[in-house]
Amino acid sequence: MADPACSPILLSARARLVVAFVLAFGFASVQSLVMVPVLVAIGAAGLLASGMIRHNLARLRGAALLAAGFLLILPLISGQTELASLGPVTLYLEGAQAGALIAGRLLAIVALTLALLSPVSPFDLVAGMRALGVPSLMADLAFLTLRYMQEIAGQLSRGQLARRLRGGKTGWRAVPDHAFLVASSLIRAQLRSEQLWAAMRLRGYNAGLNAPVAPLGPLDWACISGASVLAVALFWLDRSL
Amino acid sequence: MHLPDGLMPVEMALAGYAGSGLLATISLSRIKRLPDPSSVVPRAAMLTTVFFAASLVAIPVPPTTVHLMLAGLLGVMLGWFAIPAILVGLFLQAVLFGHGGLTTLGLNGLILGLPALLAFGLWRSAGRRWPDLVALCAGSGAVVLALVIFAALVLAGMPAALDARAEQAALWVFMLAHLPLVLAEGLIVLVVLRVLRRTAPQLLPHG
Amino acid sequence: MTLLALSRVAVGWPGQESVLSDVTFSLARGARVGVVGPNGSGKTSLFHTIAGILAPQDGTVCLSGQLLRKGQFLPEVALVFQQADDQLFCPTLGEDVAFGARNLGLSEQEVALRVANALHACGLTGLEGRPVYQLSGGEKRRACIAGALVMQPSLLLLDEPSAALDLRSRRRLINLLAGMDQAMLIASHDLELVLELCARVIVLDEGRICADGPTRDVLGDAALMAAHGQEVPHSLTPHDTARHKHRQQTRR
Amino acid sequence: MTLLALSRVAVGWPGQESVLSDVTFSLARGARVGVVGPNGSGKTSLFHTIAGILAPQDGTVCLSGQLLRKGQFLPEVALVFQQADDQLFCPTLGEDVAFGARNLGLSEQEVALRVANALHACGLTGLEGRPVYQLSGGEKRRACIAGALVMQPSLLLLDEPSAALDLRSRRRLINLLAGMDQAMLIASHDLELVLELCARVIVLDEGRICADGPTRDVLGDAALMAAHGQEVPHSLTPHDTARHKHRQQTRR
Repeated sequence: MADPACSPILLSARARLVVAFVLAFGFASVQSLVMVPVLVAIGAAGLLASGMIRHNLARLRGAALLAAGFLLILPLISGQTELASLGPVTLYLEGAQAGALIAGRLLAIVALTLALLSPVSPFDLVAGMRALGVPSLMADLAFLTLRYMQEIAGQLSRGQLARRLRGGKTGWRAVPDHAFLVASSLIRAQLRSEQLWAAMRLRGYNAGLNAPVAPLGPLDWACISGASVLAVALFWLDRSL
Repeated sequence: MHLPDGLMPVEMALAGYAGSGLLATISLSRIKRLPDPSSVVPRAAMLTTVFFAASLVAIPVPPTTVHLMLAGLLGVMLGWFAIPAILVGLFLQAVLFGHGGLTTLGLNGLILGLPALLAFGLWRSAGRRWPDLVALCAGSGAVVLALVIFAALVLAGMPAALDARAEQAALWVFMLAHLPLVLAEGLIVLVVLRVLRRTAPQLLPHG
Repeated sequence: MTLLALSRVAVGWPGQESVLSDVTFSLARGARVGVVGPNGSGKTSLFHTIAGILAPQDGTVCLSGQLLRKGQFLPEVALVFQQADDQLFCPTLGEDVAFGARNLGLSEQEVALRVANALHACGLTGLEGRPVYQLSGGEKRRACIAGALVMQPSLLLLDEPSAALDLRSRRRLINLLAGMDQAMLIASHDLELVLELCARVIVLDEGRICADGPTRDVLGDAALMAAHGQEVPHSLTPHDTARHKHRQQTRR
Repeated sequence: MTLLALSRVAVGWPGQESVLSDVTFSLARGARVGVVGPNGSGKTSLFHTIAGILAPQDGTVCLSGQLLRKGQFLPEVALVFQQADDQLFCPTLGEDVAFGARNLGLSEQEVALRVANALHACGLTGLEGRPVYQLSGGEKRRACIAGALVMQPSLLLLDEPSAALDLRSRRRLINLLAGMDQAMLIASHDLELVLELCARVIVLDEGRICADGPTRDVLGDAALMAAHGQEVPHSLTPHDTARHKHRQQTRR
C-alpha cells in the first residue's frame, strides 16, 4: 500500500495536498459500513506514520467529539427497525448504521489530512496551492492573512483587555462594545494596508509573494499515483460489495 | 456552522466545489476589471485578517457564547473580494484548526459566500437610502440565509433511510440554537456600519 | 501612607521559567516611580499583575491595604497601554473617554462633568467629536490618560508613555504628568523622562528587582546600568564632546 | 559626488496646503544626514517623494543625475519604514529578506548569496527560518534593513529607526548603521542618535527646510531648536544638575 506519510520531510507540500484531496474524496465516496474499518485503519496508520501522534491526537479532539455526537444522536432519532429499547429510549438500526458510517468517514478523513498536512507549515501549504494553480490573488490573500493573523488577534485581545480594565459590561450589553472593537480594527487595518502596499511596491511586488517552486520529484509522483490507485480501489471495492 | 468531512455524499461535495469555483471565477473576473487589481490585495488581506481574527473571539451572548460569522459584514466591506476571502479563510480554518473540512470546503464556501453576496447586493442597492435597516438585514439576513442553505444541504445529503420528521426536528433545534447569533450579528453589523459611516465613510465604497 | 505593597511576588506558568520572581516594593500615595529594564525584563507582567490581570503564583499584592484578587475590576488602578490604538476602541474621543465613567454607573451629568474635567486636564477640550484614528500620536496618548483619569484612579501604570512621540508631544506629556497628583509607575526606555519625573527608580532585569533607589544615584551608576543593558542618560554624564566625533563622517 | 539632488520640490494635493514646499538640498554618495522636525513637518512625505511613491507638484528630484518619475521601481533607493511590521510582510525572515532580490530577477544562487550577506551584515544569520512575528523589536528593525540591503541600494531612507527599541537594541542598531557605507537620510526624534551618526542635519518644519548644517551647530542652537519644537540634546547642553530637581517630588 502506498503510505505517503512515511517520508514526512521529503514529500513536497504540493504532493501532500494532492494526496490528501484524492484520498479524502476516495474516503468520502464510501457508502457501505463494511468498508469503515478499512478507512479507520488507513487513517490510524497515517497518523502513526506521521510521527506527531500526540500533537495530532490533540487536534483530532474536535472531530472526535463531532463523530461521537453523530454516533450517539442518530440512533436515537432516526430509523424504523428497533435495535434495542431501554425504558423510554429506543435505539434504531438505520440511525446506528448511518451514525457509524458518518463518524468513521469523518475520523478517517481528518486523521489522514492531519497526518499529511500538519508536518508542513501553513505557508508552505499556501505556496503549494499556488503551484497547483490557485489564482495568485487568492494565494497572496492567504499569505498575508497568515502573516498578520497572530498580530491582529493579539490586537483584538488587547482591546478586549482594555475594555475589561475599564469596567466593560458583560452579556448582551457587551455586543455593541464588541462592534466598536471590530470597527476600530477595520479602520486600523485599512490605514495599515496603505503602508503595506507602499512597502510591497517599493520592493518590486509584481505577481506573487513566494519563491519559485521546484518541479515535483519522483517520490511526489509515486505518492500521488499510489494515492490515486488506493482511492479508485476503495471506490471500486465499496461499489462491488 | 461548517459542514464537517464525512457527512455529505461525495457527489454533493464535488458539486459544492463546482459551485464555489464558479462563484470564485465570477468574482475574480469582476476584480480584474478594477483599474489596478493588485493594489487592492493588501487592503482585502488586512480586512480579511480582521474578520478571521474577530470570528475567533468568543463573545458572550446569554445563555451561551457565540463565534461571529461576519459573512454579511464581509460582503458589505469587501464586495466581490468577499468570495476569495471566504474561500481562503475556510481553507486556513480547515488546515489550522480542523474546522470544516477539505472535502466540504466547496459547500462551506457556498454557505458563507452566497449570504455575503446577498449582503453586498442589499447594501449596494439600498444602503444609501436606509442604512440602518439595510445593515440590520444584511447582518441578520446573512446568518439566516447561511442557516437555510446549511439545513437544505444537510436534508439533501442525509441517507434516505433516515426518518425525515426526526431529522427536521433536529434541524429546527439547530436553527433555534442559532437565534442569538442571528440577533447578535444584526446588531454588530448595524453598529459597525454606523461607526464607519460616521467616522470613516471612505471605507464604504458603495452605499 | 502606603498605597501599593508587593511582597515576594512571583509570576509565571507551571513548568516554565517565571517572568517575575521575588518582587517586593511599596509605593506611597502620590509617589512617582520609574521602572526601567530591557524588553522582556518583566515590566509588562508587573503592570498586569498590579492591574489584576495576572495572578501571582506566590506572594501578595495589596492595594490600600486590601489584598488583590485576579479578575477583579479595579477602578482605583488605571493601566495606560504602550499601544494607544489598542486602548482607544470607541469611535470618537469623547465616547472613549466617557466609556470608563459610564461603566461606574454614574449619572449622565456626573459622567459629562468628569469627561470635561479629564479632557481639560489633558488639553483635549474641543476634540470630543474627533474620530480616534484622526488624532495625532501625542493626542492619542493623552486621550488614553484622559480615559484613565475619568475613573479617578489613585494609581496610574504607564507603559512607555513617550514611545513614538515627537519632542513637542513628549514635552507636553511630561508637563501633564508632572502636574498630576496620582501615584504613578512609569515603565520607559526614555531615561531622561524618568529622570525628569521620578524621584525614585526601580531597575528590573530577568524578572527581578536589581536596584531600587533615588533616580539620580541609580541611573548615574554606570556599572549597574551597563550590567542591565542600560546607558547612563546623557544629562548625568560628564561632558565629553569628543564622544560623537569618531562616528561622524567628514563627507557631507 | 552627488547622489541625490532635490531642487525646489513642492508636494501637495490641489486645493490643499502643500506638505512640502521649496525643498532644495543635495546629498553626496555615502553621506549620512539627519532629518529632524516635529510630527507632521513633512519628513515622511519627503521620504516618499525621494522613493518615488509621491510625485512632486513642482521641482525636480535627481538620483545619480537621472530625473525621477513617479511609480518607478527604484532598487537604488530603499525606504525603511517606521513600523517594521508593515514592511515585513513575508512569513519568515529569510523569505522576507529574499523578496526584494527575487523581484530584481536574479538567479536563485545570486539571491541566496545576497540574502546570506545581508543577514550577516545585520547580525541575523541563523534566524532565516524564524516566523517574522516571533522576532523581537530590534530584530525586526534589523530585518527591515537587511531586506533593504539585499537590493544593494546606494541610498537608505530610515524613518525613526530607533522608535520602540530598548537601549540594548538601539545601541546595536547605531553600531550597525555606523559601519555601513551607503548614503543615508535618517529621520528621527532621537537627537542623540542623529548626533552620533550624522555629521550634517536638516531641520524640517511645516514642509520647509529651516536649517541645514553641521549637526553639532544646528542641534546646539537653542533658539532654533525651540522655534521648531525641538530640544537641544542633553549631551550638548552645559550641565545643570538643578534642572531635574524642580520636577521630582520628595515623596517616595
